[in-house]
Amino acid sequence: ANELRVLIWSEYMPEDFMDNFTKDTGIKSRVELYESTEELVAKLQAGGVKQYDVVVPSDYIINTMIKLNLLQKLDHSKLPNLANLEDSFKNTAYDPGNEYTAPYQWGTVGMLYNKEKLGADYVASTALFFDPASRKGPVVMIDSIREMLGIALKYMGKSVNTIDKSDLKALADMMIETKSSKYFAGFDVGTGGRSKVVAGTAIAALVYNGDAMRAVTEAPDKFVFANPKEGGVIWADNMAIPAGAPHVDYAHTFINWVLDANNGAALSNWTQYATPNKAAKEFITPEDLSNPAIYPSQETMKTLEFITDLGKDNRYYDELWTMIKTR
Amino acid sequence: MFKLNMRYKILAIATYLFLYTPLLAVMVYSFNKSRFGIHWGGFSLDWYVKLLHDDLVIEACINTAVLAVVSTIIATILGTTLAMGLARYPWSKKVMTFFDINLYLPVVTPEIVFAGALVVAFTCLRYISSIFEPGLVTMIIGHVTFQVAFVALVVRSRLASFNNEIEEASRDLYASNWYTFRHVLLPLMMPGIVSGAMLALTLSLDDFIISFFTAGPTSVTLPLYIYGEVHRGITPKIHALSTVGIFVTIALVILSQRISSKDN
Amino acid sequence: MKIIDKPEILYGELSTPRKIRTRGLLRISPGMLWIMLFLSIPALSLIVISFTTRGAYGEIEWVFTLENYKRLAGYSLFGWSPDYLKILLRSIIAGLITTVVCIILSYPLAFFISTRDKATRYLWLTALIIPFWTNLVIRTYAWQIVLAPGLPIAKLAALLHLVPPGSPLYPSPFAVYIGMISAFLPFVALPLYSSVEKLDWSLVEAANDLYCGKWRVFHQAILPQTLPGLSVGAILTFIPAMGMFLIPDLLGGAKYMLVGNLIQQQFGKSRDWPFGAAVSLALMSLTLIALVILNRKGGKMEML
Amino acid sequence: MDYCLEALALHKNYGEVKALDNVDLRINQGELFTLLGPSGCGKTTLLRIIAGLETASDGKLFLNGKPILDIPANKRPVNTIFQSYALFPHLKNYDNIAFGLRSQKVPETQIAPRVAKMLEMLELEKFADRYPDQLSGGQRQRVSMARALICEPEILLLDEPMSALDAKLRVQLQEQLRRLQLRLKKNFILVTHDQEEALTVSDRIAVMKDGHILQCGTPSEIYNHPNCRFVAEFIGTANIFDVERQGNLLESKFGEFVPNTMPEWKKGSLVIRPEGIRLRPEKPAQNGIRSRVIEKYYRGTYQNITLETGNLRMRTAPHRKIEIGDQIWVELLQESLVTIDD
Amino acid sequence: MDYCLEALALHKNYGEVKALDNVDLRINQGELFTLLGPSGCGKTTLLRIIAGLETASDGKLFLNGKPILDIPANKRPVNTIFQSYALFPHLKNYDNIAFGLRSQKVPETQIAPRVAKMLEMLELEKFADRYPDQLSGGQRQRVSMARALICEPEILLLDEPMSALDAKLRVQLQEQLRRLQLRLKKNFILVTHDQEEALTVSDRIAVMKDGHILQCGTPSEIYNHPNCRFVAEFIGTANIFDVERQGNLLESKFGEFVPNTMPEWKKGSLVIRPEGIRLRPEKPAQNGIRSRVIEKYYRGTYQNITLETGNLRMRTAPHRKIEIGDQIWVELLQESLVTIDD
Ligand SMILES: Nc1ncnc2c1ncn2[C@@H]1O[C@H](COP(=O)(O)OP(=O)(O)OP(=O)(O)O)[C@@H](O)[C@H]1O
Ligand SMILES: Nc1ncnc2c1ncn2[C@@H]1O[C@H](COP(=O)(O)OP(=O)(O)OP(=O)(O)O)[C@@H](O)[C@H]1O
Ligand SMILES: NCCCCNCCCN
Ligand SMILES: [Mg+2]
Ligand SMILES: [Mg+2]
Repeated sequence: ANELRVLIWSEYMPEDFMDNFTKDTGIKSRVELYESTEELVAKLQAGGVKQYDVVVPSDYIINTMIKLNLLQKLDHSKLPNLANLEDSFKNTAYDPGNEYTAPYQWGTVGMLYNKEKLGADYVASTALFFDPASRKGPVVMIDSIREMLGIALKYMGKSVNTIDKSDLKALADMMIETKSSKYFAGFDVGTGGRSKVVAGTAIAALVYNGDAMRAVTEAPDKFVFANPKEGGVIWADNMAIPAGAPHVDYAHTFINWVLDANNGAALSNWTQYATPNKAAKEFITPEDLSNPAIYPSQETMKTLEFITDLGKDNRYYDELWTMIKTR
Repeated sequence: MFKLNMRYKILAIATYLFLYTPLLAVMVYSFNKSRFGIHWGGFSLDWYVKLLHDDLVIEACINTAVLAVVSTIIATILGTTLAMGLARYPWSKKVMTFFDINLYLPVVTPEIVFAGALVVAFTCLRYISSIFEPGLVTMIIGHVTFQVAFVALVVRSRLASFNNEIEEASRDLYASNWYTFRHVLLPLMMPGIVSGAMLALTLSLDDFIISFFTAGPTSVTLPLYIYGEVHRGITPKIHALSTVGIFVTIALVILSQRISSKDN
Repeated sequence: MKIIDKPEILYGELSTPRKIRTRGLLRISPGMLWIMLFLSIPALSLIVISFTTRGAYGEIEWVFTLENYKRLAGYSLFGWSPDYLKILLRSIIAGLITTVVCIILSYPLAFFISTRDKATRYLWLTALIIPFWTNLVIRTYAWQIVLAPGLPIAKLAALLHLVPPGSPLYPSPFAVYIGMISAFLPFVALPLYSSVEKLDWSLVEAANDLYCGKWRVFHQAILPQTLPGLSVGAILTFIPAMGMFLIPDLLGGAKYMLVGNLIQQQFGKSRDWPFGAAVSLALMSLTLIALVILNRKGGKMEML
Repeated sequence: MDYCLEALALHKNYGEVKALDNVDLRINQGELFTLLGPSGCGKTTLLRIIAGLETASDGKLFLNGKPILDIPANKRPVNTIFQSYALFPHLKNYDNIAFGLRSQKVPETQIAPRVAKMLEMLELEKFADRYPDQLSGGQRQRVSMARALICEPEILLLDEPMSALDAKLRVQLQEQLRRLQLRLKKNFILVTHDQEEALTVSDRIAVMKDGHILQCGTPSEIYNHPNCRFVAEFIGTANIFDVERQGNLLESKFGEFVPNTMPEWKKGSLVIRPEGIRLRPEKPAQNGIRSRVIEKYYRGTYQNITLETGNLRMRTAPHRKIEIGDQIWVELLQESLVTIDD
Repeated sequence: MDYCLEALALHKNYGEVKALDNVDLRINQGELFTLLGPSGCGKTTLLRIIAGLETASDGKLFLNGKPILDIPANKRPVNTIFQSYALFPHLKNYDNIAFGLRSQKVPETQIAPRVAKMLEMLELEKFADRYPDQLSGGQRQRVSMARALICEPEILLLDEPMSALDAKLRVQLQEQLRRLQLRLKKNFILVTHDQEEALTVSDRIAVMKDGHILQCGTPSEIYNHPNCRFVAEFIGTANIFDVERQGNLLESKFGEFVPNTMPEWKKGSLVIRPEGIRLRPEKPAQNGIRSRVIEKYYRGTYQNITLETGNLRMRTAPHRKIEIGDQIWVELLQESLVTIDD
């Protein structure tokens, strides 16, 4: 069918977002969802590369996707709104000069927890997960390889991108111990962990900040999102066009449309993720702008780390993950 | 006659309860007002209303039905001719073994391995033609691949159950090949064909894995949709959808029993 | 096959062997080629893939190696640990336990149904088929509700100090088994029922007549007669249970992964086809071994 | 008073159906007793009650003077040979035969010689290592017999043991059964609906119908002196006419007959077996009928001839050459005429 | 030369097995011809070749003088009644009967009266609307007969049509079959391994063994004058002794016998049917044997008595009262003695 096909994370745009896009451009659209970066790549590799027009991969996976010939270059002439971006997002480490991607949203991986269960003055710490003595109730961890392991490495005081074998071995041991704890309530995708905390099935979960914030906004006296004091993962999601996209024109139109100041603000106001769009900032809900859970403070920023592509060494994390899950 | 010990009777009924508890839970919670968890927030039909207005759900329903019906029709035709070819010709032992292995392979291959094999197959075939891009076509192909074997096995055993004399009697009574096929073989095979088709339909409706690995953006089916939603946190909308699914199943079961009891 | 083409009569038709074979091949080809193209040949190609190498980014590199099998045997980047062997073993155990429990529950069920009178028997049977036909995704996630904290079962478990209060009973091995048993029970109960229905009661009477106690009656007169249904049920349960992906995924989380999940992960997120192929072949081999054993125990493939 | 088995006023109801209706039965020591009757008359039911496989609704049952209705099947010294033989298909014949001893926990050292003896007695040595489905019907029957006899039951019950066999084999096995019983001097109760079988092998026969026992006696009593029309018709071929007593003649629409002994009644039936009928060249002194041959079948050892006498057809088995259409004289031998009160 | 069917040197091999081995057969117009023989002798094979359901390996086959081996089954004016009846289970009896006409595209208006006639002739009117599985065995056989006869075949082939029925029904249907054939004056070829059936219904019988025809003749020819030991033993009960010719006596180890006509040979066999044997109060003039009764069975219409004479056992069916152990005189009637060259 003649429509724009977007493959994107779940709960990553307001409900009327695509309708507005259609209203503005006359282009019909269809949205399909995924829950993790790896799932996205697997989907594209399994034939999706010719099925979708826009995908929203995260920073560290972009290099992999380029290497696998899954992405095509952007035609900047069709993207005047690239100018709206923050300067830091015009020249990122993972895609200098926005050759393949344009940023969508950015955020962190942190803790959503139930204040009623943990106390009002609880200071978010991943010890709740990893330290046997600090465990207090069922917790959900995030089903995302690099981010989950990254957070665990941060708890250990290591870099999220380490390839030191002994560090990794220790990481595995810690994860396996955590997993075998009676408080471990499973690995869930971000929204899934969020739902479990909201449903009362778990007292805390490792989730993406925006997903958590929407729950927090609904019940601010019950739920809190915070970046753990040990540090966490920061990330940016980016719009990109698969190599075999059937409607490259629509894709550019869409990306440009998202980069529009108003649309960008509408997006972030709903998702409650941070916007990379400088021009949009003025339309962003002021409370969000000042919310450290969405726009972390400078000090917090120092504790956060970007995940990077490790090339051949990605394999360590893959095998480690398989090992942890299967134990 | 034989009388069943009370203890076993209770155990049997408890087993039924065990089978139905989850289904009942789904039904009950489909009327729950509150969005998350098992906290009962009051009775509500909202979720059913929401279903009706969800284009994705409706599309998933249509996809599920199209996939099941189309694959069943193809598999029934292929499976029936295959069964006739197998049962009605004196294949040598070696040839027959080869056929049998292929026929039983879809039956005994673990689904997940089957799915892996299909992923490999389609990845290669995609170089040949774009119809193998993920989507309804590949899903149908995947489903037919296991359905056809089941249909063929059921029809073949049906064919084996009536002896050659029936067919000889038909020739003896001046019937040509076509007349024999149309008026003797086909009607006699019919119960087998119908139950084979029913089995194929069930298998298609019950499948998740094969669909999971072969679906494309426009071919999401109900099980896939539900699976995705379950990972994001179950909501009463999913319960409502599942409840509808359960009732469709009940209707199908009753319908198929009607058909098969007529056949006998 | 050499064919002397002289008139021959088959099923009453005067024809020649060649004509008949041509017609037979014509009928067999579409279905057979379909299966071969989409299953047999790809399954064979898994063997080849299992010897290739995963590239840095998840592509297949045509460098042939035994690496994947070594990894399967436990040699990982972090030294030897028999994780994958354990997972295979765990899958076998899961298949076995599921099968055995289903069999134990199916006997009373089958006898219960077969002793109902004609009119209600049909209803009970239908009641057994309905869950059997309901999609597995629905049946499985439904347990997530039943096992949720705050509902009686979880409360009871908490009361018994089996789980911390407020915890769900899933993900856990227990939840996986609950899910597996409820999913496969009808697969055993239905064939067993058809065996029980055909049961020659005179053998039971003969056993009674020949001074047997209860257990001996079951063992000598009922078990052998129901063995055909039982082995069909066992095949229909053990093999898919061993390779099950969905139930451990939804109810086991990472706490009770089976080989099916491992394979899914390789073809999915890990994008490691070569290793996925190796694990698939391991599972396939286990399946074939199980089939051979069950076949010997009296199961007939024809009854599937 | 030393009946082997005694049943008093046995009743068995299945819902509305009275399968057994006040059955009295006395079986002597060491006899081969046969229950004979049409399908559904309650033979199997009676046998199963004796075996303990079915409860009685009412009545008493004594085995060697002791009441046994309360003893479960697996404790009664009674064994059954089932119609289908009910051999355990998964056991070799040896193990089938040893089955009853093993379930009684008889030590294996004692079992072996007893099985060997049985195998020998029933000429089954060659088949000990085979499975039942590798035997012919007759061999299976013998295994089933061995399996029951090895337990040395007080009574051996046989429920239509030959009905599944073909005619030739049936005759052979009937003879074998009889010889075996004579040799063992055991009690056998045989159920059958085959009249010839009953006449051939039994010491005594009980003829049953609708849950009742109609007549009980030796084969020749039952054959030659049926006590009612049903028994006369059920056993062998019988010609039966309605007759009315006129002085010391019995009058029928085919003529007047003089029976051996005059009955009490006024209206009744006269029964005559085919072999009580003789063809005569001319009118016999008494009990003669003149008739025309309308059908004949050659049956090897004899011809079956159907005569037409008004509406009445009779069968006779003569050796003379007769053609269809011949007019012949027939005599009903006086000593063969049996009178029956309806 | 107006044979209805003529087979010349027919052969049929299944691999090594010679199912038919040089069979010659001539069947006259309008006769009920029976193929009789033990299991596996090739009866069915011969019938199927006639029907066109099997090819012959060699030989010729003529129907009313025309060769038919190259004509496919659905073009031969021959119909078969299969042992299992092979009724189409999905068709009502009416449609089963109409099948042959419909497949020949006879207009429906002609079919209806013909089916009606058939239904009437075979007394099946009531069952027209039922399905075959709602009929008893005998009724099914009649439907199958109607289905074949409606096509007015030159020859009706019947492959053991009674073997699935119980004894009583079998006798009834044999008579019915014979009457029908006499009425229609059609050619019937009947296959059976039941000797009594063959003797009862046939005009002529061919006795087969191992793919050969041993003897062909009327029932009484075959019964009374078997041409070989096999035929004598296969049909009816026969006593057979080895004898040696000594002048005009035939000598056996039981004594000397005088046959009707002296055989050519020196050593051979003497055959006598049970009904050719008479009990005598004292030594008969010739062909007498003295012997002791060792077994007797009461069989309703007659007693079966086994005599012991050395190793030889004979059966006879007398009416006199005899007890086991009695010493008796027996005469072998001269006219019943048949001599056979082995
Ligand atoms: N379990 C049962 N429930 C109801 N009626 C029964 C049952 N068993 C037997 N009957 C009825 O009881 C009557 C006697 O049955 P039984 O089996 O004793 O007959 P039978 O003389 O052995 O007949 P057959 O020669 O056919 O075996 C029949 O009318 C039968 O229908
Ligand atoms: N299709 C076949 N292949 C091989 N051998 C066959 C086949 N059909 C028949 N035979 C053999 O041919 C011989 C004659 O078989 P046929 O069926 O004609 O016997 P029959 O006289 O009809 O026996 P029955 O009374 O048992 O039906 C047998 O030895 C049989 O084993
Ligand atoms: N529900 C939307 C979640 C989007 C989160 N993206 C995170 C990417 C981290 N790699
Ligand atoms: Mg009975
Ligand atoms: Mg035959």
